[in-house]
Amino acid sequence: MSLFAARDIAIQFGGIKAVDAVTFDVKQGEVFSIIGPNGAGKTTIFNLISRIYNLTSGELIFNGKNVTKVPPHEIAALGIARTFQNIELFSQATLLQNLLIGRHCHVKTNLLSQFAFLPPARDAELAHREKVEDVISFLDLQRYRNTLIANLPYGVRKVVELGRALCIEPKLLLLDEPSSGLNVEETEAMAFWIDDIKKDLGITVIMVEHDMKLVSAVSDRVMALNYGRVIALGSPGEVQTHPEVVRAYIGGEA
Amino acid sequence: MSVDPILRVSNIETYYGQIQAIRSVSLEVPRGRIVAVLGANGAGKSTILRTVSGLMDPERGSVSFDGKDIVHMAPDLVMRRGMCHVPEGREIFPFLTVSDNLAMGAYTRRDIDGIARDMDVCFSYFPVLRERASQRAGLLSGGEQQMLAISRALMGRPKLLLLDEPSLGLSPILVTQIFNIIRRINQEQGVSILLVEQNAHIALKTADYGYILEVGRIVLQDECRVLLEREDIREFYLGQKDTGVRGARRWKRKKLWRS
Amino acid sequence: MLQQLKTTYTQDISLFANRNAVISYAVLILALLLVPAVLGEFYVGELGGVFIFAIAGVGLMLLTGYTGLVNLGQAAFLGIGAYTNAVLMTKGVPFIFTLPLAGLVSALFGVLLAIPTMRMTGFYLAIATLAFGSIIGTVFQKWTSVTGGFDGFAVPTPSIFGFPIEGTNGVYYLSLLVLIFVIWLAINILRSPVGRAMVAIRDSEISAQSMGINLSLYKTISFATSSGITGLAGALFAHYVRFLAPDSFDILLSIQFVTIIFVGGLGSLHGAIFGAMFVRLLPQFIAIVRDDLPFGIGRMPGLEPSLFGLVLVLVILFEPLGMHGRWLKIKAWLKDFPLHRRSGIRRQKTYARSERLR
Amino acid sequence: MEDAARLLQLVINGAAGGCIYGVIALGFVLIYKASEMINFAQGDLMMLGGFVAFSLIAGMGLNYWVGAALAIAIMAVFGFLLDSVVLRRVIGQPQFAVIMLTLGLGFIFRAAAGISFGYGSVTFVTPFTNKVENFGDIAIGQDSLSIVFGTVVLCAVLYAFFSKTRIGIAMQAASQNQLAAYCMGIPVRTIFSLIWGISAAASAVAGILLAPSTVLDVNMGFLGFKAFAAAVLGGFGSIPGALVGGVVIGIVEQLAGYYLPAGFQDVTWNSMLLLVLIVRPQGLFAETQRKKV
Repeated sequence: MSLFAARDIAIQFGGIKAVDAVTFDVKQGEVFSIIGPNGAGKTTIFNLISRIYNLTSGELIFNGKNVTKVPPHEIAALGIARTFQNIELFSQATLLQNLLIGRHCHVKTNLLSQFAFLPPARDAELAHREKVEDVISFLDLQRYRNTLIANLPYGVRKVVELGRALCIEPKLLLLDEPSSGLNVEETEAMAFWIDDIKKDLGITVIMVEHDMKLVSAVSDRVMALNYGRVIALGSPGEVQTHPEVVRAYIGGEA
Repeated sequence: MSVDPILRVSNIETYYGQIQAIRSVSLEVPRGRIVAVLGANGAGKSTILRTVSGLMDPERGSVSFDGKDIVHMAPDLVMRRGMCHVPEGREIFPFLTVSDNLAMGAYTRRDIDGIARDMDVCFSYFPVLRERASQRAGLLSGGEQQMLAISRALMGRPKLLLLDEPSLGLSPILVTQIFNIIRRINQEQGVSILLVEQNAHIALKTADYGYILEVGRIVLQDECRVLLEREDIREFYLGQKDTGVRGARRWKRKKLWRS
Repeated sequence: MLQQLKTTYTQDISLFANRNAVISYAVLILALLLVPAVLGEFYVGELGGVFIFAIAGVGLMLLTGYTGLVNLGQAAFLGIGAYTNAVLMTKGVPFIFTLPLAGLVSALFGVLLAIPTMRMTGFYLAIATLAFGSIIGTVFQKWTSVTGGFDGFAVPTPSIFGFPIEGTNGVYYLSLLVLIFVIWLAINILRSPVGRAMVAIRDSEISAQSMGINLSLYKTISFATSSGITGLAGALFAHYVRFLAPDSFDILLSIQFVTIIFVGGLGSLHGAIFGAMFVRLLPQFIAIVRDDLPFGIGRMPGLEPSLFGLVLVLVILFEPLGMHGRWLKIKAWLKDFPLHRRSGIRRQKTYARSERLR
Repeated sequence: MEDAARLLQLVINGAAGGCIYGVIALGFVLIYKASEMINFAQGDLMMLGGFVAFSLIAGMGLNYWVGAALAIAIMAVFGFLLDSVVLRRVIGQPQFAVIMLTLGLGFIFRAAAGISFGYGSVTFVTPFTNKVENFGDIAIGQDSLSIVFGTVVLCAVLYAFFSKTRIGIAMQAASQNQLAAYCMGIPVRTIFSLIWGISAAASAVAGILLAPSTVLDVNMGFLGFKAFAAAVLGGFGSIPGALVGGVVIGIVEQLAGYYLPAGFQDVTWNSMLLLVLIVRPQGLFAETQRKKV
């Protein structure tokens, strides 16, 4: 059964069709990768799913529900989390606070109880903290717990952003270029984590990525885009050898 | 050690606040060659370039460019001496048109004919920029912005080009294209290049000489073809382990005590 | 000083960092309670003024320091609180009701300001709030049937359950009480999800939204809390000055409030207190030393505002983290003494980029 | 007929007053365009310019034109130094720090002017004072005419400078990305000082033009806040926009003063400012673009 589906989604920016009639399904529990040249509309699809942009036409179905018109701040509560290409963390807060903000969509206590920090608020805080500690151990982030994000190296921030998304306890995780700026070793670690996220946590992943090695290592299916349109969709092997993908994206040499 | 390198960096140490980013780094760029600095994230690669071009001040050490000491010189003056830095992350002027961006690259020049000729050369390297010449640079895609940043640097007719992660976030085909052009710039215009890269594979293939940086220190340096043959480089920087990514299950540290 | 080892999660969210902090704050409060018994009325009055400005400072700190929303019209809320309190009291409403009502009415106006300014950022917000403040200021002047216009009116003496709160000491204790309450409230906010949401909005709106934070809701909450707290300060201010005139609540006062949080140090509650001390006590300090200054400098007109401006400029130039930041550095220096390395705090060059790309 | 003539008279007076707002706004816009800083002391620079011109002409007995030119030059140098000594240190810090810094500078300027020129109001007699040109039913003071003429010329010159010259474009480049500007060899620091010099000179022009139609006093800098409204209305960042915005504010203010009950004139600029920002939170015609994520 498909967890997420995009039906004929399209968006225009000043007459340019950034995404043009794209349709795809993502099955429960798979890692679905989107590849394509720069400017092909990959990140735009993420921005459509997380409702930062409004669709020009088409619809988005998540968990059997039409989410085309859901306001952007309600997407997380539905169970869709994302990371950003250039890292959008809360840089003047500690790692712990960043992850706790990831728990925001699970906050149930009312304002009054928070303002007075009544026992329900205190208990809820401790419960959130437990969840966050799970993520911290999962990603081996213990030693940075109380460090300001601004003082963390790039590679660690990338992992923190992944962790913040996991704190949402999502059903669907959108990863925007998880390996960009990471070296071989860090990319390998990222591959393991994506694999763990899929197998141990049972989270479905949609990933935009350029590193074909990472793509073929973790993906179940790959979709290739060019000029906002789908040019190939299938197993990593099939897509990588698809003539149009080779011509527009991978190039002759690789 | 070459006789008259265009750039000689000796024992520089640079701090970000209280954190020491690079520790006593020395390197050289021989005239007309491409030199690559490879290393992990946070190893201080960008800091080296920023220190060399004057964007950051080193705590100690010296940088000599074309025979002159340039340490503590303001970055715009360094550029006027013929060194151009293409910073990481496509630092373009988003609200200027592509051609105005290129014109700003030639800010220090007065020869109008030469500028026009060089603009044509840039367009011949990256034809897509010609199509977009009158568009605002902020509207370009990531790859196009990278092309613009490199072209804009060339407009200043540098003797030495500093390139910071030119492949970051680019599709494989664009990476190949950009590195082909880096080679061409080096061969056709004789520009010396100091390159900092994450993508060790393509950097070692493009460059003549390579330095390996780990936690702010240079640990290895050699001709690139030698580096490419080394077992440890193949394993840690090119990811060519026989086991493959999924081969062996990684040993994962699990913390056992937690309150 | 050793790094403290934490053994439970509760420690991270408790009101005080450790037992030492509990003791030192208790001593501080005790000392403040004894002040009127020791010092003269003048000093008690000045300290009371510091408390009132500190309350307003905490309010503005939540908005600007933690949510990242600039407000150059904060004086309007002080005025709304002051007039609400004083006008209701002249109508015979008891003080225990007018005080919270002053906060509530101010908070409502905060919401009123939040709604239209929701989508503004950066200096547009600064200018819009400035305009709002000056409109409210004009209303105070022209709405003579309520505010008495430029003639102003005397504020009745408050009483709680029949006990009149009289004189400088009364206002002093009342302000101290409200200040403690407001700090407690602010700490609660900051250790709760709502406070984290504020910080998230400050650091990255786009990613706050994708974490499920409703930007409009939390910006409104932040505005309402900030203006509500400032309204409380306004109610106390009315009793502090005893006579309300509309020109007290002008742009200059708003600038003073922003100075409080800026000089004190953005993003710290301590900063709001330090800043309030600075803003209130600097003029007094000048007044005390002015006669002793050489060459008649002390008798020059305009000495006070120029020194005020000068100190503000110097703080921004040399201590962008404010007095709180300087305090942390001094603590670090004491901790490392005598091994402190000066070079460690060298400031690297920074480069600004267009803030229009948002 | 009389109503129409009165209306026209109000519009003309408003436009002349609005031109002053426009010129001060021009100062904001120039600095904003080149460095994305907001100078809250712009109105105080105007006040200083007016006083410097006054003391040169009335105090030292210089010829009006010589004195005015000298005052403009002095203010240009002052602006240049202000940047190179003080403001340069906050380059790269958040916009808010700059706002606070310039607010602080405003205090110092006002106090400095008060100490050197006194806190009373002075009347500055110029060749345009109390001379009236009659066009049919309409009487226009030469002071108003000089304001309109001076403003339009200044605006045209600065517009051409900014959009056509190499250094003008370099100023825009420096505001958009300082790091890249440095890497291109653009002397960012000098350029910023230059723009502060130009901006202070423009404020001096405003002060000198305004002088004949009002009195000079230390607190006239608060006119700067009205100029904010002009700049916002014209879309912060557009030179002709600032002028248009100023004129619109000036005219509406005059009309509100005449046709609406007392008190409304005082809230014209701020109400218009709020209204514009509510409709267009990023300002009218502003060049903005969403950040890519």
